[in-house]
Amino acid sequence: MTKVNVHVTLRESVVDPQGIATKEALQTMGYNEVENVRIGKLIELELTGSASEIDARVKEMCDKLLVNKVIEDYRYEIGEVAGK
Amino acid sequence: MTKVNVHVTLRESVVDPQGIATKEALQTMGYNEVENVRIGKLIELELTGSASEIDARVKEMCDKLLVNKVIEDYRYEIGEVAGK
Amino acid sequence: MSAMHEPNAQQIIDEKLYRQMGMTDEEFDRAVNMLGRHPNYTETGLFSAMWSEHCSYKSSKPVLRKFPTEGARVLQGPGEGAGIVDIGDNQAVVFKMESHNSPSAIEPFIGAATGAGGVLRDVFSMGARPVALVNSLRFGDLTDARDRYLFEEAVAGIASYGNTIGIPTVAGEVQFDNCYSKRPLVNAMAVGLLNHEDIQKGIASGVGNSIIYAGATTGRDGIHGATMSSAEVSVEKEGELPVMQAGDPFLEKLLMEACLELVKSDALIGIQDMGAAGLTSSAAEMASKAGYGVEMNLNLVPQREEGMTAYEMMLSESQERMLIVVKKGREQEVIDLFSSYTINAVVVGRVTDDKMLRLLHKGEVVAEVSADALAEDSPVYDKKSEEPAYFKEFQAAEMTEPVVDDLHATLKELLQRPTIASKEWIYNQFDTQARSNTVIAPGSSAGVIRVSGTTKGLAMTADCNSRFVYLDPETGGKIAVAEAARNLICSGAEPIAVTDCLNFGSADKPEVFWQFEKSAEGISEACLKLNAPVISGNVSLSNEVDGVPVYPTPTIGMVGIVHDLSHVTTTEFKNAGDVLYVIGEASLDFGGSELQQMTEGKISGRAPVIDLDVEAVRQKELLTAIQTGIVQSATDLSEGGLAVALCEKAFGAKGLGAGVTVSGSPVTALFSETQSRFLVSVKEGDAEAFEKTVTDAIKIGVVTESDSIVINGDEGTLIDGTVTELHAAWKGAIQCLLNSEG
Amino acid sequence: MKFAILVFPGAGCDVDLFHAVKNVLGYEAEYVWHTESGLERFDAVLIPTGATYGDYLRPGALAKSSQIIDSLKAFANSGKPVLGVGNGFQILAEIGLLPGAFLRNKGLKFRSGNTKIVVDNTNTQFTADYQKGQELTIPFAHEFGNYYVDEDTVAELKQTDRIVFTYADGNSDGSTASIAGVVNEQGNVLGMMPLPERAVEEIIGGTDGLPLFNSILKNWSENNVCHA
Ligand SMILES: Nc1ncnc2c1ncn2[C@@H]1O[C@H](COP(=O)(O)OP(=O)(O)O)[C@@H](O)[C@H]1O
Ligand SMILES: [Mg+2]
Repeated sequence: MTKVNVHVTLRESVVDPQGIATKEALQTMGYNEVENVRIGKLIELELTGSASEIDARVKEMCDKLLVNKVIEDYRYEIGEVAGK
Repeated sequence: MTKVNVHVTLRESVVDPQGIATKEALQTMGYNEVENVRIGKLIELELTGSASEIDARVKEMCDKLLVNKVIEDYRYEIGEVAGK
Repeated sequence: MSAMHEPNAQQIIDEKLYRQMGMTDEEFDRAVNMLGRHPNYTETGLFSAMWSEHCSYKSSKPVLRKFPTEGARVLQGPGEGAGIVDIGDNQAVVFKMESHNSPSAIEPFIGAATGAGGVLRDVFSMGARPVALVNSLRFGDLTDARDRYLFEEAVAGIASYGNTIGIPTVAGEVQFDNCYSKRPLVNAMAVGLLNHEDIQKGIASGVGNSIIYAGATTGRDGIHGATMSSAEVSVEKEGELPVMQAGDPFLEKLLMEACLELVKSDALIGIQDMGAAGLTSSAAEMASKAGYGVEMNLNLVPQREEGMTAYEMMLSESQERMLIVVKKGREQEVIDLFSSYTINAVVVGRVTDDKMLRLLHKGEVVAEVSADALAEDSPVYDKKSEEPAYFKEFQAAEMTEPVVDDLHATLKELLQRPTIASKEWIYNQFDTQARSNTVIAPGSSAGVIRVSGTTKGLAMTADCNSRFVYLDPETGGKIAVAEAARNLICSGAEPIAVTDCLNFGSADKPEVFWQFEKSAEGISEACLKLNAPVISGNVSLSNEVDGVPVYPTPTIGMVGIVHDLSHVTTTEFKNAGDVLYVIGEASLDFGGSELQQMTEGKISGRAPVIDLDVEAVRQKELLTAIQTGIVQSATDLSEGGLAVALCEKAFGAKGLGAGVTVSGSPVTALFSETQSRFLVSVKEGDAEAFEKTVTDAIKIGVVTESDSIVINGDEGTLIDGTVTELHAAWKGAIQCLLNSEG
Repeated sequence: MKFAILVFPGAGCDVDLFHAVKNVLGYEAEYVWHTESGLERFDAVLIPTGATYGDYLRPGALAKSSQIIDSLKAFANSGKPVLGVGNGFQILAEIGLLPGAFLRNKGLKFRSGNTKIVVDNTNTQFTADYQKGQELTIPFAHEFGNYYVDEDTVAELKQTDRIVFTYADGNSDGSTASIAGVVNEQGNVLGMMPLPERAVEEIIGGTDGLPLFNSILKNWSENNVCHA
């Protein structure tokens, strides 16, 4: 089994109201060192299949379903074989 | 400026309805190799302040606000100094 | 693009760069003439945005002038953020409908959400507290995956914005037809209430008064949204994705509360939201309307991104921003007011007496253009209009009845058509009861909210059967208005005014422009006849996919007054034993009907005839009967005709059925979409009084205790089904379609 | 008896509670803005629904940064009644006054309408006016109505009789043990996802929520007879 972590983030020029509100809350709580917060998604996939294919297949899944490219960017890491 | 990526995931014992729906959608699209999908959050922080303090401060932010430990786990990576 | 790389005036001419901004050569020449010199890049941007169809109505103005806009109750007609109508007791209702079609075709969730957000700002910038949302939606028939995605996401987007800001959605409509495949229509309507003394306008007057910018920061999002929404969208070539302007309902809620507090202050001179063409349109329009000028220093504009140019700032369509004019010397108290809601507000300029829109950036004057030239003196086109060939053909066609072999199966299939099926899948996602004023939530003919502190209510609805409009724009326009009024009447309300959203294909096509003109004529006539002037609206042209226009869809949003909440009436049956009446007889009206589309796969022929005199009389009589308290339930007959309306009445919570008898051709009696008809239940003891009040009422049967719908014809039973079976088919149909593959 | 209605930024439905308590029931009610502190002058605190802070990060989470939270905790510890409905319940869970947390509805979509709930415990100051086992029809509206508590906590909640309402119609959105409302150990803090304040008038939502507010009042009158 292979584990893939897909990091989905909002494109830079898209406003992130969640991030802004979270930043403000952190600042109110005294964390004034926080300059910026952006909130994205972390999609963890567990896949069977040959390691050689995984890269292309995951890219396809991202493009077709997991990521909305109008507003989001993504990157992923193909991880270790999950040990169980 | 330091960049910290906080990965927030649902705890293992918690059912992830969104993850299940996404897995099913991927399988319907023919990605039968997908065994499991979990959807979490990726919180990207940009912080000022001394590197030595950051670790402890981020942990505090997670515990106090960013993460709800009843349902979520987290880990974070303190990243490179953002170049701008 | 940074200022350094911005093309200069000569390059703009040489390379005809204005064309990329949607301006024609003639329009550019006109701008040059008005300016008396060649515009720089920023100025060209100002002209192109303000002279886009979306902001200037340059193609539609001559047609819109025909709408009746006056009436005893009208306090503010078209021209401001929203229209205002008096409802007595020193209160007024404020409403407006807006399209968000292009953004919704690209990113449906955000597109639909910001549509709701924008129209809410239109309403609260008039000084009114928004009390309800309504929407009108059009999608392909859900057999295509992209259409299912667009539909699901657009609904979720509207829900997200409305639910988060805490304003109930109480009514709406949706039609599914493949003419909207990949080109959905998303129209949002907001309704607000205010006291007369709180009415605000978007004006910038009084030399030396300050211009305050309040709300979200300005980013590079939505630049040229106004021109984009006036053009056909070709979906997604990678790398060319426009930057969507995402919405922030949380910020809007704070902004709304701050603005509603501000309208009570005498420091306020004028207020307008930054909608299409953002800072440009709000500044130019406020100056032009007041007959003053505005000077702004763009360095002071709160910016989200680094290195923004004047051009980018002026054309950004970042959401949740307001432009406010306050009395000189009173700036700080206004800034403090906003800051108490954690909203950023800053002085960015002042009112001048020279009628110019002057922009400073980095110590230089970067634009200096007459405000009137931008806001008032846009070109106006008399577009070519031509009757399309199909129209003659359809008018000449012989009227026929669709071929049906199994009446029961046909009824069931009709109930599963997404346009007719239960819309629960949609409105269950909306908080329909927020603010505790919703008397009728979605599911009946119109939504009704109470006007707190009074015994009155406001009813609202959106309607347009675009198939009829396509077959015969003038008739279809009349029907849209009449149907909206019927939905209000059936709920116990007197219609008082109309907002509209005119969704059409490209006005450069003479056939499309003809549809536009003709439907506007029909709308005007019906509004006059039914006493409901047009007080606000919106035009959306260029709704096309691959050069094919969508059906002409002039959506009518209508608001009515329920004079006493005890008049509120709903669709569903109330008691077994009640007598059932149909008002008006069926005739051979299948052109554009749901049955025709279903059986033939396309529409053709003549749209149903509508006689507005008959319509007005029936509406008046039915409302009188309702107000006398002798009507238990009422609904109008629309898609699917009598049989479908009868089922919908039985699908209420009470578990009642019906037994009725009809005469004439079974298919016509059951499914014809003849206009100006209603289905009403009345207590037996009130039957006589009802017949006296409503001239064209025909007794057809009774409400029964049973789980059955029985319709008898001249020669025996036509339909004999269980409510349970039919209800299940109707209720689950949309979910079923969404589960399908392909 | 005097009710405080807490107002956090972005809350939309503070007006619903205010209307129910003040206009329909005729009690004294006052809005308290999130930047205030000190709730001692009130006899009960109500936390409305609506999307405070836009429901961003997690519903109810950002309210943790509000100044009023310390006063709210102190008020709850003093034993006076605190009721959180919808988003108010989510806030109470986030700040730890009630157990559990909220996940997205099992169906993944926002849902609203009427739901049927059963009164499981009439032994609280919020439910004394109901019958045990009584079925109520109450409006609801939420996207994160899927209440989660772990197994041990459910067992404890059951054992200590702290589950006050459960969903009767299978419309639980995935909530553990169909829980619709719980109280804290002391029994003075109630959180529930259905919205009783929207069920206090026949013309709007029915009247099944009335006894809840009346129970609070009755309990207060019994304990404050000498000041009355
Ligand atoms: N998009 C929508 N949003 C909210 N409510 C809707 C929507 N579409 C339909 N509804 C509601 O569903 C019910 C049925 O709609 P519809 O079939 O269009 O009614 P009618 O034929 O009487 O105009 C109405 O109460 C309407 O308000
Ligand atoms: Mg109707």
